[in-house]
Amino acid sequence: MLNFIARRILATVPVLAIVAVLVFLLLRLTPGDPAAILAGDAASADQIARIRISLGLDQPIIVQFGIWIGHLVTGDLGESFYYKIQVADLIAQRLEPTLSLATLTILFSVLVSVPLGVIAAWRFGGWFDRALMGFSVMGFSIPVFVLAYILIWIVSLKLGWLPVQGYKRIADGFWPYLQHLILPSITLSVIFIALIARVTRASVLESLGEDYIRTARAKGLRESQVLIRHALANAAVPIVTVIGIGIALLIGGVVVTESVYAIPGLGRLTVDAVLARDFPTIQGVILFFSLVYVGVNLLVDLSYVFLDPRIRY
Amino acid sequence: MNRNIVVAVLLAAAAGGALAQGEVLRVVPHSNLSILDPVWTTAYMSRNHGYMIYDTLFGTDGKSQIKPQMVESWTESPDHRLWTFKLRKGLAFHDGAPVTGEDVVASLGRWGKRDAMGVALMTFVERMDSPSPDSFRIFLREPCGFLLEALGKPSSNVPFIMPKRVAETDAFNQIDDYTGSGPYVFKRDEFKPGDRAVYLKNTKYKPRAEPASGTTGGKNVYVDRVEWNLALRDVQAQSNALVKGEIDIIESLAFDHYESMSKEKGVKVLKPTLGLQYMCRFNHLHAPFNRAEVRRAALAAFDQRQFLKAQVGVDELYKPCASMFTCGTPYASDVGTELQARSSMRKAQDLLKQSGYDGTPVVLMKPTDLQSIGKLPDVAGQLMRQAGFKVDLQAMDWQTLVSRRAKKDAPSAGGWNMFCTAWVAPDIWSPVNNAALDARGDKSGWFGWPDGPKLQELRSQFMRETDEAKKKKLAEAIQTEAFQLATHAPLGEYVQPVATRQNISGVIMSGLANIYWNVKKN
Amino acid sequence: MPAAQSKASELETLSVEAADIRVTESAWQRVRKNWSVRIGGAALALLLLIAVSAPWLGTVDPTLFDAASRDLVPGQRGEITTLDGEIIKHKFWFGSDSYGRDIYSRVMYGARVSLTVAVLAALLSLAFGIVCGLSAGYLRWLDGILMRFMDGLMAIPAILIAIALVAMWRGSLTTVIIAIAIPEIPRVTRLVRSLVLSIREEPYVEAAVALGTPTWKIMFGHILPNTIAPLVVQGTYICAAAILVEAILSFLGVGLPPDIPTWGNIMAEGRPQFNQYPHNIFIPGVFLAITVLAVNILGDGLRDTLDPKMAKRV
Amino acid sequence: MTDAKLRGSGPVLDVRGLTIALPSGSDRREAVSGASFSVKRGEILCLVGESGSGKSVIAQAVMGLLPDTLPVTGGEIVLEGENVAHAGRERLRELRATRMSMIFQEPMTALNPVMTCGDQIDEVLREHTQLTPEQRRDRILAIVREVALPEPERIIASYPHQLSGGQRQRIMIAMALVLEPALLIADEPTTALDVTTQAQILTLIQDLQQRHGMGVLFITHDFGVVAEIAHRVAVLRLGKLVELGEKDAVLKRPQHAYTKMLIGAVPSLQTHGRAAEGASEPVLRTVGLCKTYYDRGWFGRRREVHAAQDVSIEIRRGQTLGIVGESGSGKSTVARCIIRLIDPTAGEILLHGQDIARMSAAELRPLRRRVQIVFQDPYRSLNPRRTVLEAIIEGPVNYGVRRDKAIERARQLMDLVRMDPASLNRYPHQFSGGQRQRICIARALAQEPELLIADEAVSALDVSVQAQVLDLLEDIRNRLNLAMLFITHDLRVAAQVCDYVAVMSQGRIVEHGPAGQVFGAPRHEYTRALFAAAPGRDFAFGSA
Repeated sequence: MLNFIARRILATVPVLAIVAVLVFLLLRLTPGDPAAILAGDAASADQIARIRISLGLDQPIIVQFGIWIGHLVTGDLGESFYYKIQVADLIAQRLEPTLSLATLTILFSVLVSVPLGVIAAWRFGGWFDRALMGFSVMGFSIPVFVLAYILIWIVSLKLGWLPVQGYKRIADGFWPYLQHLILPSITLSVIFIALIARVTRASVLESLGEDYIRTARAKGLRESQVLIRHALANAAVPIVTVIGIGIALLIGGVVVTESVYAIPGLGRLTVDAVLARDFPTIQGVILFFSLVYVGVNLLVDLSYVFLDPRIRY
Repeated sequence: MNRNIVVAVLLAAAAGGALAQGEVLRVVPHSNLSILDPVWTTAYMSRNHGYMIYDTLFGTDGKSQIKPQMVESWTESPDHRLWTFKLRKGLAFHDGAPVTGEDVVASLGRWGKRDAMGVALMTFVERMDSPSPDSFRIFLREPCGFLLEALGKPSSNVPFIMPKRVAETDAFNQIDDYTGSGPYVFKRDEFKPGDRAVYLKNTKYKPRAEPASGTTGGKNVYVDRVEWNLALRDVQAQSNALVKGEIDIIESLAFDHYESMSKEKGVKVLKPTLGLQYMCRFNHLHAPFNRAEVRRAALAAFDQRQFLKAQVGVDELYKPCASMFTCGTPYASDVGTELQARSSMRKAQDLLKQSGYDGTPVVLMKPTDLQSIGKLPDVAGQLMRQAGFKVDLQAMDWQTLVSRRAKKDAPSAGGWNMFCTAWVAPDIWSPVNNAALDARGDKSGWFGWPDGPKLQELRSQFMRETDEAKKKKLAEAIQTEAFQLATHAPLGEYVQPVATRQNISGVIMSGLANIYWNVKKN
Repeated sequence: MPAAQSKASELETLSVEAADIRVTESAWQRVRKNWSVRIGGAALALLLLIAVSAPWLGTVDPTLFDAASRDLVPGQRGEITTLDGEIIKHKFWFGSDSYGRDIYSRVMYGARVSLTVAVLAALLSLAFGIVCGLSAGYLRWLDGILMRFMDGLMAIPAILIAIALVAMWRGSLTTVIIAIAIPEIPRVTRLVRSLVLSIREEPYVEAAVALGTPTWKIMFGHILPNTIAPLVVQGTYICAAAILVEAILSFLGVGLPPDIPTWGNIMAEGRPQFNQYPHNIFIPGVFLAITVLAVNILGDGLRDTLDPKMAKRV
Repeated sequence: MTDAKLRGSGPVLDVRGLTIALPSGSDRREAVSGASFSVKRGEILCLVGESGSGKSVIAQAVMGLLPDTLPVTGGEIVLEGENVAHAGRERLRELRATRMSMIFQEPMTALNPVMTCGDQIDEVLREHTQLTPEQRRDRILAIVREVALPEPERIIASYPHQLSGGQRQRIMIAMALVLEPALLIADEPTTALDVTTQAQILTLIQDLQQRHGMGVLFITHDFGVVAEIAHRVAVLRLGKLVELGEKDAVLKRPQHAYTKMLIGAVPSLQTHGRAAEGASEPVLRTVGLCKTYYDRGWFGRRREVHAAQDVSIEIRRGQTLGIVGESGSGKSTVARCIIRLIDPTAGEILLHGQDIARMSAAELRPLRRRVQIVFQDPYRSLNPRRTVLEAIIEGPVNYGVRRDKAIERARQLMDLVRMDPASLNRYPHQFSGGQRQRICIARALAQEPELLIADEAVSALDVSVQAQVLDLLEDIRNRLNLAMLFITHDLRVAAQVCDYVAVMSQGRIVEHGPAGQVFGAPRHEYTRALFAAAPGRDFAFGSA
């Protein structure tokens, strides 16, 4: 087991290295000059050139890459061109909102979608199943921002139940914190509920077709027991897997949701950094997201051991 | 006993909480604040940040007149070459240290390396010194006609006064000590880039007695804390938040929301007195705009009303103004503006034919992420097409545009022919600081690089002229020559409305800069 | 010998197996009978028709604007000036945006862009994915390197790659399509690779090896054709995702140039005025949702009929 | 009160005129048509039939486990006097495990893989009794001991995958019998097991049945098993009960033509004694063939699995060599090494004296056509997207035969495998399993091989079809003078077709010799055990 964890952690190193190289090349081979942006609208060409030198952008790409990687291995993500503070600090500042949003979303989605999926599988082909599948396809098809606008308009403006925008830190009190997160989380959850409910339904459906379900019924167990202890327990691996995959999707959704609800999270940071050509920040954030993705998938892999005793590493 | 301590702590915490609440002014600025050095960058957000925490020697009042601010009094030698300034009493930095002439000299020195007008001024300055802690002197090589205008410059880059130790930072590196002597203190530990910036009332600040006007007068602070919400950038969300009272001020209300917000209860919409000017800039280095005839044909096609109606749309927020210097300011006039003031498509078509335009497409850059100027290139493109130009409208985000416009390469090699932008009045209202009139060919300070020796000569004379009447005449000549040369196309003026909650009063709507002293929240 | 022959024939007459010949429908017959395929296909066909015939559906040039006709509500009449300076009267069925452009025309023309982006992004990612997946699945020496590379690409959130690519390289149709396709490539590669790995273990592939069939013939003759069904299904899901991503990119302001009529651009343009003129977002939003819905329904139908095993992969 | 009285007398299960409908669009209207039989207390009734005969449907109908798509449309199912054919869900649930239980074919899949065996038995007790946890635990340990599982404590804490196939089936039986039901339905409970394990499980079922006096409905397709265990036999064909009677009567004096055919198709354990030492050179010889799999870990030690060790065999023209062994014995590994689908770790494979064990793919290519193979699973052996014609001509075309010639040859081959050449343009899914296997044989023969490997080629087929294919293979071998390598786990099949037999166990050949000798006088202990376990070995089928 420990052996496996060590091996898996080591295996993430080349993945992250590839991410690092890809991201770096992606950025440095592009047009757009961060120095010109920093200098402001009325800056002269000479001023821009001097800023470029001060940022080290005049060096050959390979040298820039070497310097960056050199810092990276010591855990230094560099300093933001745009904000002039350490990228690591910047990420730390923006982490709480994004983490809160993501956690609440996943929590809410799982709590809602797994029971729905199980019931749909149990009543396969019935009206509930059809309705859920219909909703699920709809959930995949509505752009996140359209949904966000509709929700804001109804819930916040017309009904006045929740704030229209913004984020309150958990340190400012739990209720305001939650109040500001409810709407964004629901917005973001829809696609997840759709996704997880689909997978839950499909995998529960699959395990319902297995022999051990017939055995469980032949034992005279109640349907609820059959569904939860036998069907769902065996369907757990794909469900957990899709939650892991969903993290990647979530990051995409976060970018949009944070934009609409004015949440100062990592998604906004990315968009701002891209628009400002703030290379160190973009590199740092993408690397961070990749790390999260890889880490979550590692956890998912490890969770298999607990979900399915047949899996041993 | 323990319980008592707990209670005491709780009480203290509650009190602290209440204290922190205080009177908080929640502002949504027009953009993101990233750079905290207002001398290093020309970005307006950095300038506004500067006004919060720094004080200035002179200021510009609501009537565009230069008025002393930190300066108590000053004298000018008869040959106009020695200027002696005396500082007001009681000026102090946030750390308690008094503001001295040394600080001023260092601050002006750094500013003189960065700001276009500052650089121009420094060509006149022989040296500066501080004979006593409360005074400083400027020695000039020859008389200079815009010394006070430069020192009282209301917009980027403003000569803010910093402590000497900070001002000694290399002009090309950013400062990292934000000690000023202005009406607010920057709360550095609460600054979250892209999220919020926080300013606390500087309780030790001694305002002038005069009423606040423009960037001058008494900088009285009536709130305890100003919070800039940097995260709220979706304009619909901004308006929603203001309607729901989640914020107090929207610094830059979208034109599209002007009418609906004016009708909204609990909200009021303010219009500044001075407007901004739209302009389209030609690249003089490359065909087809390397020839004045072609540029003039484009000028003739540009009917300002079309731009203004499309971009602003609300009648009461815009007005055409053919002058290169903001209408309503001292040097504005209509001398030499006929080509644009009486634009006509027919004339444009004729001019273009006469010019022998060979059909070279015009690479017109359009910013996709700036609401305030995004529609200008579309209008320009449509008008130029109607006049007979071939137009290659290329959309890109503002940052790409900004880096691309710095390139002198041919349009086919990643360069450009034309872009549009907007200027606040104080940045263009004088022939000295109007960057678009710098006509030193490819040495020009601003993008487009017009080559106009005659224009350059006139500007040089203007800078040396100290007589106001003669300066006006020179400004007229400069404007005539600029239109002849067709350096750029002014596209008319608009005002940027500000929306506040009903309970907000005292917002200074000069149009010079966004400033937050004098604001009351009831 | 005759004894054996007669014994065999006797066996055959009695054998149950004679009745066991299941005349299964072909995949195509099943596909045509499937209601999801029919509904999704019909809706898509209609949208395709709209896209193709946009100029003849009472539209005007979708980039033309007239400040005099700004912010009209649906059904209102207004004017539009053409490039020749001619002023035409026009009824704005879906209203106009803040430029004074006809939203109806933009939505109709927008179908072209959305569908083009969807189909080309899907084809592009499938093409690359198939090449990479086949290579990784069959050439073991390449597998390690290629899949690590794909893992790396997959670890970068798709939308971030797309945003970065489009923002950096300027939003042309090509950039947007590439930016949407690239993050999908690792997924297709993985799918193809796993299919190849399982199919190459199938007895019929082993039989082909035993028959002396060269590797390339096995790859293209036996393995590739059997990956088509899952790939078609995957392709539809990429289409759906591509349409949404295109809209999201436009919405974030890093998509196609705003004057190009795409549904995402129309919505992005309407974004500042959602409260007053919600139709600017709703109308293209509904078209977008219907299109994605149709593609998804079609994909589900294809999955159920062509590749039942894929249901669990989702 | 009445319950108890009813239980005292009469059959445990009485099925009268049971009819179960099939969904419309199926190949027949009813899955079961008017089947009537009964299971008495203390009796084992074997329900025999080929696939699709409806025997499992009957079993599930009794348990009330049929899906809604297969409704009982007629007849009665009387369990201890109570008609349960239309009983409510709750009543059925109460009856299950308490009065009737069922065990299934595949103990791996029939047990929940993510629950310990003890918990799975415990569920039955929790659901149907009010026992305390301690009492339940005692009951579990007792029943686990009764099904003769070693270390009951460890076993109940284990997950199914940690047990062997036989142990898992014992757990299933323990679970079924923990509440002492009156009726046990065993649906092919030994089909997935190796022959030695099968014998043990059959003995166990017989023991328990006698001890508890239950009625057992035993479903199987294997007449060997029937001969071993049944008291009475019922034969099903296409949903109709065609014959019902005492074991000896049915097996020895079958009345219905179908029963006769089935019993006649059961291969005999008697070898045909044709093994004469051929003078010809062997077509293929292996010398010390080894295949070892390595489990590579980054840090961990290397684990080695010896799939085949030191295998030396030889096959001559006109002869069939059988490799017999239980699952995991390495018999298929040998076949796959010979045809070079996998690379042997050591040893030689001599094809006409030429060592092909380490040849490169390019060197091997010209030789490939000489050795061909037929696989076990007829449904996966043909590319679903290619017509039969394309499948058959693929090989010849690879070796430069002109397409029209190859098509001509394909027609002849279809004749040879007794199929209609007109069906060449059809796709595999349009054929039955037996027909597909014939097509596979034709495809192999198209290469005009010298050696044909049949890797469990008839194992997936019903007994009557199996007989046809075996017959065909024998016929072809004789006509074309082929060498044949026949891999099978089925001793009866091996006895029928092989001239020589090699018995494999744990990767090694433990006994090797002429079929008559190996079957008649096995020398190795393992071989003897294997033969002893063969079900119905003492029973002479169709001898009457």
